Amino acid sequence: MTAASPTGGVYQSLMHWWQAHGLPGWIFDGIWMVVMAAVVTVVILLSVLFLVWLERKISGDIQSRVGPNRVGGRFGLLQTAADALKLLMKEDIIPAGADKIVFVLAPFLVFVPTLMVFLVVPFSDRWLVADLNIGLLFVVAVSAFPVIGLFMAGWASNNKYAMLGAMRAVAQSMSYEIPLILAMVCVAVAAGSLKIGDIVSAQEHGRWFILRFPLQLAFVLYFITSMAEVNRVPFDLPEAESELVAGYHVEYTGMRFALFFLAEFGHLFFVAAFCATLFLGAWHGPVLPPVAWFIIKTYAMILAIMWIRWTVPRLRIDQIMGFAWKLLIPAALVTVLLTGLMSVL
Amino acid sequence: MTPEDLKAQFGDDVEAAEQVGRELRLRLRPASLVACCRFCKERGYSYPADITAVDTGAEMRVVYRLVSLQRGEHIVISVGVPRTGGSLPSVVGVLKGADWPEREVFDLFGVRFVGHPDLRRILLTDDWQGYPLLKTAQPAKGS
Amino acid sequence: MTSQLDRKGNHFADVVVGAWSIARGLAVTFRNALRPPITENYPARPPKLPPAWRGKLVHKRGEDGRPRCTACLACLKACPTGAISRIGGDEKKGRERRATSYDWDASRCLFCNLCVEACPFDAICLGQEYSMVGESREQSRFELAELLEPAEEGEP
Amino acid sequence: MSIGLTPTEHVVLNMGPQHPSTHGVLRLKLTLDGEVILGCDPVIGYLHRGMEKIAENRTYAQFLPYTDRIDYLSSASNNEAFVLAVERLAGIEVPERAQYLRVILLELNRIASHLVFVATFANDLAATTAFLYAFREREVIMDLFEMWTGARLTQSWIRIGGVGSDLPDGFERKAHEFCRMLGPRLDEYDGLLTGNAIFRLRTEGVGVLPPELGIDWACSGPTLRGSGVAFDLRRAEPYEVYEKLGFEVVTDAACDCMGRYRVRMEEMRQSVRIIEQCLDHLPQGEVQAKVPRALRPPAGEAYGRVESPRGEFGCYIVSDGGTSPLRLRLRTPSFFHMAALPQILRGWKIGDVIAILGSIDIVLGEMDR
Repeated sequence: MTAASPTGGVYQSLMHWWQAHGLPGWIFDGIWMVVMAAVVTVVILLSVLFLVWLERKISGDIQSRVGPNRVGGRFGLLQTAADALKLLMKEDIIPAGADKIVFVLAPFLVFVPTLMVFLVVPFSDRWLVADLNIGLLFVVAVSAFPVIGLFMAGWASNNKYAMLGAMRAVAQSMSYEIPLILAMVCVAVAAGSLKIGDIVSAQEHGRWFILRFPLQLAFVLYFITSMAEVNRVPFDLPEAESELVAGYHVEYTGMRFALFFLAEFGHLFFVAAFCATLFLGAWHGPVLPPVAWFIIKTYAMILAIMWIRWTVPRLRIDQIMGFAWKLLIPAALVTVLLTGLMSVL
Repeated sequence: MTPEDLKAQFGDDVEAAEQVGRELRLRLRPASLVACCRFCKERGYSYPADITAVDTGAEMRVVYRLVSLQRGEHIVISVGVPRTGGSLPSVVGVLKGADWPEREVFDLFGVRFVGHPDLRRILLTDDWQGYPLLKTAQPAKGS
Repeated sequence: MTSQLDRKGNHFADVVVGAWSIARGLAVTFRNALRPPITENYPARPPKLPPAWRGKLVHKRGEDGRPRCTACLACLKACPTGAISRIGGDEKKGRERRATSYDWDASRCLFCNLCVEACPFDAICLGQEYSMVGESREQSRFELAELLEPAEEGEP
Repeated sequence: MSIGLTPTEHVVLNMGPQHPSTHGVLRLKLTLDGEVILGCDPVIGYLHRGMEKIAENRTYAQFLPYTDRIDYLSSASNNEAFVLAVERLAGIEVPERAQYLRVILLELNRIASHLVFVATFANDLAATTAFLYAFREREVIMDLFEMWTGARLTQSWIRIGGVGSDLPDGFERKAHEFCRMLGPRLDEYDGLLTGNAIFRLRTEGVGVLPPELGIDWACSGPTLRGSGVAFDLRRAEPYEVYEKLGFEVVTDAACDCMGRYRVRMEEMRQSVRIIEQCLDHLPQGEVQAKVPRALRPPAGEAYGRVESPRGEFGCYIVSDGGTSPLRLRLRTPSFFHMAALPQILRGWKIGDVIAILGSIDIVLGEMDR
């Protein structure tokens, strides 16, 4: 916990009270961490449920439908909660031919890193759980992790569709990580630091990175690759409902499936939030409180991603790889070069 | 093409030939079937619109309908075949589109097409007994 | 066949044209998002059916309140699927006869209207009732009493 | 050991009978090398209902409602093929007004069917939104059918000797409204799909069906016209009043999925033209010829050929003079298109299977009968 944490004060006083009773501080630290982790998880899960609802409503609007409108009032606000509950109560099926341990482990390996990256998201001037001095590196490392889970899921399911989905997931996520990281490098170069706090403060007083040449290019690259990272149309090949039925999670049911689903939306929330952090000045903005600015920017990004998702068709696997290797990576390298030049000049 | 052309070409193998509207109806002996299909195809009747069979209860005939897309004319070749255990030469070698229709005739009428590359049942399951479109076929027993 | 990867061409022009085409698509979806939804709120608001709607079979009543059907079997003969069965009438003859039993199986019916057109006495029609859901095949069979149109006010 | 010599096995993937993109119960046994298709063996017949056998045990009038269920996306063209054959056999003259009404019904069915094609094709390529737009427009047609015939899909309204009923009041106004509405909506689809870079990448040059191959395999309809062959039965062997109507036979020389898609899009516009002409020139008169209740066509045979939205829909009837056909054969376009599919698929990728299968627009009920 850093001092910037909004819970810092509470932590201090509770710690005093704890030690006044002569109890060792490290036990309190342990309890505190578990409680905070639980709080963060719950908050993120709730916002993910909200995102799922939002996606349904938006797709409904775009498609001349109404979307959920029964559970939880006229706007169906509790629809996703009801769906989550339904999934929880469903029969948990593990296919007979599956590799059981790997099959069971996979959803967690996808879900946990998705939560972990929120550690470095600066929701406001006072809420940045851990301002690591290698913040960007942490994000890159942790967000690369879920693909292992995806591959495990596809492999363990012992299903050809799942296997094809897993192969696609690995190929796609490896290819798209390169331009993604290069886009982040541009930001690091411009800010002169890998620390999230520094990146945010470099964008003070309206000096958002998206306004600085050539970071617009980096922004576009980040936007496209992040859509690929969260497996959304036009990059949803690992799941490709009309081709691979459901891809890597075809054999998953109930809560295990829900974990994949939540992880996907959690990741969506993260890439949007991180996009706001890197390019849109994080929580900086006039009049409104910082946290409001951050949420507005994040949701603007999310809406844009959803809007695209409900407009375009899906690419084919070779086209998707060609797009990454023949266009995005060269473009990203040029952008890094330009950013370096600009920061030297 | 006129009935006379075909009679001249295939002689005694033509049992009957008449022009009805845009259709040239031809009754042919099996021996000339493949040759006749090739003959018609070379003269523009290259579109194998349909192949089917008709079982009247007394006799069975396999009916080939070749169409010329340029002239909009049909040649309907019908060939007699025994009602049980009958076989005909396959025309797949000449008309590729005959592949599935011949399988279907085999499936539903039991006519074997000699020289067909892949003569399996197509609409019914592989273990089906009998040929349902024969007049003698008994209704399948429902469960 | 040529894979897209082997395609030669101007990459930059492709990118610009592609981005523009996607922007056009986004404009279409945006315009449609502003249109009101066309969804009908089904169970809450019953659908508006046209008068021609072909739904559940209805036996019309004559002026005396009894079914107009004379059990002449014309509909039964016209029916392609055998959805109509067990037609019985009273002991009178000809036009004076009235049906006493008439079974109609909704699960067999094609709603093709052939029975209605075959009827010489205009005694049956396919009505407006569309919901004939049951939990068993038995429940999709309707007897004469269930098919008869409701009696008009003031009549027995 | 060199890696290049390591033997790799081909994977056999069963696509279907339950799969989101097989449009029903079709099973494709695909042999794969990675994502690449090496071979395809379609397994059909899951929806075989024995229509041809049923026909032998029904009177001519009774079989008519069954024909609706063959190709359930355009039931009118099935009715039409059957009715044409019967009328030719029995020598029945259809009143002119009924002929115009039939054309209206047929073309509305064609638009409805092509809209479903656009919808499912887009959906197969993950453009879900276009799916719902096309169904939204189709719903207007369904309402028109409902208003006129009382049924949405299986209208059975083209009858032997005429049509089931005359147009109800207000139908013509609503039909005109629909015709005016459809054009701009199709332009919207062009913005959403036809011009879209990703859609073009997925369809252009994919699934090439050369015209000679198409004719060899007896492909017809938009599948063949998408390969540049101007074969349209409405022009080649006109039935009803098509001779008097102005419309173009749409062809596209691209021979690929895009070509087939563009043909169908343009055909919808042509169908609108046809419907408007029919509505404007609708003659007065009867809509049903006198047909004996127990129809006994003389012994003989007749073949009714109709340009259904999918291609040549033929109905071959052999009569022995009885009340039911001696033999009734249904020549359905999807059956022939499916036979040609393995030739087109080889060498493409799994994602393309969906695009190519979608682009030939199969209906399983029609394929299996």
